[in-house]
Amino acid sequence: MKKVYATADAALDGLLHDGMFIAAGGFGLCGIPELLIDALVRSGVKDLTIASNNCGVDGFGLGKLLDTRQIRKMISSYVGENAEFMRQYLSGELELEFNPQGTLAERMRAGGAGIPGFYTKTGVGTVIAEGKEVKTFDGQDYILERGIVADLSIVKAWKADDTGNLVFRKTARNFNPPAAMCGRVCVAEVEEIVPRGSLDPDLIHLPGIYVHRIIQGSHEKRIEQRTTRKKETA
Amino acid sequence: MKKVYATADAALDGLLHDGMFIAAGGFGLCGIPELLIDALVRSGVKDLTIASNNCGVDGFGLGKLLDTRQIRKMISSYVGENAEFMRQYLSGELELEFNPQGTLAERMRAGGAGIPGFYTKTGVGTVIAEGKEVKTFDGQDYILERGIVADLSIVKAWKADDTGNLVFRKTARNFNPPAAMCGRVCVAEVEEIVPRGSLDPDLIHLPGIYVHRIIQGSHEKRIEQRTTRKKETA
Amino acid sequence: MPWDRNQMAARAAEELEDGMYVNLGIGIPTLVANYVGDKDITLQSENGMLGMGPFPFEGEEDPDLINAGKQTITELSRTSYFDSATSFGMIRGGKIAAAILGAMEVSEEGDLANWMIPGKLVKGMGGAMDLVAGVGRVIVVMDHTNKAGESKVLRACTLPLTGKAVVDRIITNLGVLDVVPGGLRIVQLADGVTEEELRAATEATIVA
Amino acid sequence: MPWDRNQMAARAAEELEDGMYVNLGIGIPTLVANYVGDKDITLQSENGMLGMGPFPFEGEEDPDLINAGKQTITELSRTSYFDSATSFGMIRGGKIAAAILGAMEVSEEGDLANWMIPGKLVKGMGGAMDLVAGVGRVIVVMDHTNKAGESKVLRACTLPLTGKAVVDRIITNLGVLDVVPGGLRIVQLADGVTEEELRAATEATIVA
Repeated sequence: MKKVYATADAALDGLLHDGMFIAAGGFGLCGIPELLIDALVRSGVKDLTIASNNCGVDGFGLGKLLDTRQIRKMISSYVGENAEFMRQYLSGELELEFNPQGTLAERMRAGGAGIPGFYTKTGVGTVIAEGKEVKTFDGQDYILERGIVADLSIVKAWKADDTGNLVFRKTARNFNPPAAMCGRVCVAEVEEIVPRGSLDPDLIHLPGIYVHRIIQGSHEKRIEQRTTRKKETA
Repeated sequence: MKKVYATADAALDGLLHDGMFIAAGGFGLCGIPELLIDALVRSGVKDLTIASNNCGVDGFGLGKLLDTRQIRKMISSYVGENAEFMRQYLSGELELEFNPQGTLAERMRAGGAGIPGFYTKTGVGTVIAEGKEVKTFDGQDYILERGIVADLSIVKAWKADDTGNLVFRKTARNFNPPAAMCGRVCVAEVEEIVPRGSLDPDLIHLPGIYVHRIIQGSHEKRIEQRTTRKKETA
Repeated sequence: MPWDRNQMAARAAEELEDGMYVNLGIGIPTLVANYVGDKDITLQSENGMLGMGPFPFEGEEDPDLINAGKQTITELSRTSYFDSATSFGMIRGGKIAAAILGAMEVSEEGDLANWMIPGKLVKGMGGAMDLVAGVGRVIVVMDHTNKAGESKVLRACTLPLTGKAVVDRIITNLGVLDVVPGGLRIVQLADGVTEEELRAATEATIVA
Repeated sequence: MPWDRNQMAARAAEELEDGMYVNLGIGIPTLVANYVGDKDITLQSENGMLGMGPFPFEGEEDPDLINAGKQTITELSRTSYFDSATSFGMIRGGKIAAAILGAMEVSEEGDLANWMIPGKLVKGMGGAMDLVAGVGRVIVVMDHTNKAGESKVLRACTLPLTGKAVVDRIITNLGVLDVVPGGLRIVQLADGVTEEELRAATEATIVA
């Protein structure tokens, strides 16, 4: 069972259809599946619903799929970095479903774990609760949120072995594991594919069972807010 | 904020009361908090409700707390290794709540993650569903299971740093992370406490936020079913 | 002549396809691992491991490395470890392609009973209820009749259920049956077993 | 004279105790880190990190290491990384002792509005709703009035809520108020601010 593909385009071949639902890893521009997003642009697949915490920035990350009008709907917690997003949203071209960040992460994890619904305090008494079932546990109100199952997950990891075991690096892990879990099919892009047996089995962040196809490539890894401090001089 | 204690008894000091609810890590005799169980025996605390996948064996692990009649109720998925358990259960001295193994693990994880209830297919149409709410999602029935929050969690890890970051080893990880998550207070016993900074931050299995007290000690690590194969001779 | 345990295991192994992640129960299902041949199968142990290897050589047992039957095992180059919540997340979430399990009784509607005999010792369901509810395909391997010669393939189970309408295929010493609308369909007869013999040993409805 | 941003941050830092795990919001709350002194405080960044360190030295920025404000940061010897589901599990599960957040409006019942102004650009709530619902203690740090001089400490919020009855303590340029049954209780006045000044700038009910 060969999971390693030569290119992002090859890895997505046969998996795409208009109107499909994609879950994407990443937070801001950190840990985003850059190469697979580019391949989605090239594929021309359209009317996409994408669950992703953010929608990239103008001209980078998922923002590229806004420029080409391939996205019909976003499920996100924060979209403040993207002027084109706002333009399409305010003009009614783009649908937007806000999810609190933790609710979105848990919805992905739940969908991947066979949990169709769970209760949370997050959003009780706010617009997020509108239209959702409220249940009282031990005297406190909670709302019912649904698990997400996506047609396809696209994620970015640091390293993989050829069985799809993944390791992430620092805060680039973020939404990638839950996004991978909730996909019927998951394609991962990594910086390095290492030989089987070279990852410590105790230290694998996401077991290969969640990962169906893998590509290796080089990543721009753009920094959104470059903040630094000065070295104190003696 | 000092988390490291000298002994298991010291680490449990002030945390115990009769009738309390304890969540314990371990699967069979693998990855069980041996030293903390011994300290519970010495403490004499009684009428305990314990959520643990198993209840040890006669005279070892949680089985020691059966011998001393300190347990009032077990929440477990499998208790077949323990004659004293059966005797107390059949005579009505001990209460038993069977949970499917995955439901038990998820109930612990949910309790720790602020989720008071979740829906699962596991157990639908069986005795496990009796008295539980059934809800239909997308044409399929699911039952509502509750998150667990314990007064105290006791877990076993391989290594810790002094801030409580934990690393587990092989299948001794099992229920330890979810059990740790669901405790209002969590005490961990480890084989080695290492200096802060010597665990790779990317490779910590359970962040120290879940761990309030730590002890280091030596473990018997008894094997329940010693199965081997012969080396083929050339 | 009906199949023996090893022949049943070998037949069950034919159900497995290259690339599958599979969970094998205790008993005959454990033997299936001996018959997967060249196929690239990854075995899950629900206590928190993918890529379960064979028993260790004598003296190389590791108390931190056991399977769901609490037996000492080994790891492989593909192995990964994870906690129990994650493990059952992948089971419940349908990521395991197939489970091969033993049974006390199976019904024509695919109900499975394999965890409890009322009045006898009750050990618990362990992970069996999660497995039958969650995995992609549930294959039961068992003797067709009990020691008293009574059918274990029933119209309705008499024992408490592990899962309702969860079994896809039944492999017994007499042959292979699929759960289909209206009852069970005979897929294959064991070598030398006649359809009449299989029907006679089956209480459940057999269709077409 | 009312407190300035740094004085407000310094006052907020007094809320933090040794051993606490804390989440700091964007704006004035970020400055609180400068005033924790010797206290053993661990900062969470909700994108998946405990033990957030200061900004990197120039040239040492790592694109794989950012905080929830998408700024480049560094790690410490206590740092651990985890995924977003785990991160918000610890937030929702009450493992974070305190969150210090900015606000547009706070009500006397502890309602908080800090994510949306209808008719203006809507950026999203990010992790704010999860934080206010889950953490042990929610401390708001903000100016007492808006640029037009209108009170931001209200009987009822006019903007869409981030959370209902979630705020424990409000620290403004004029002083410190606690949310108690019936309204707000004055805990402290900023240096040189009179109770009358604070009451005049507050629309909410002040009790006792």
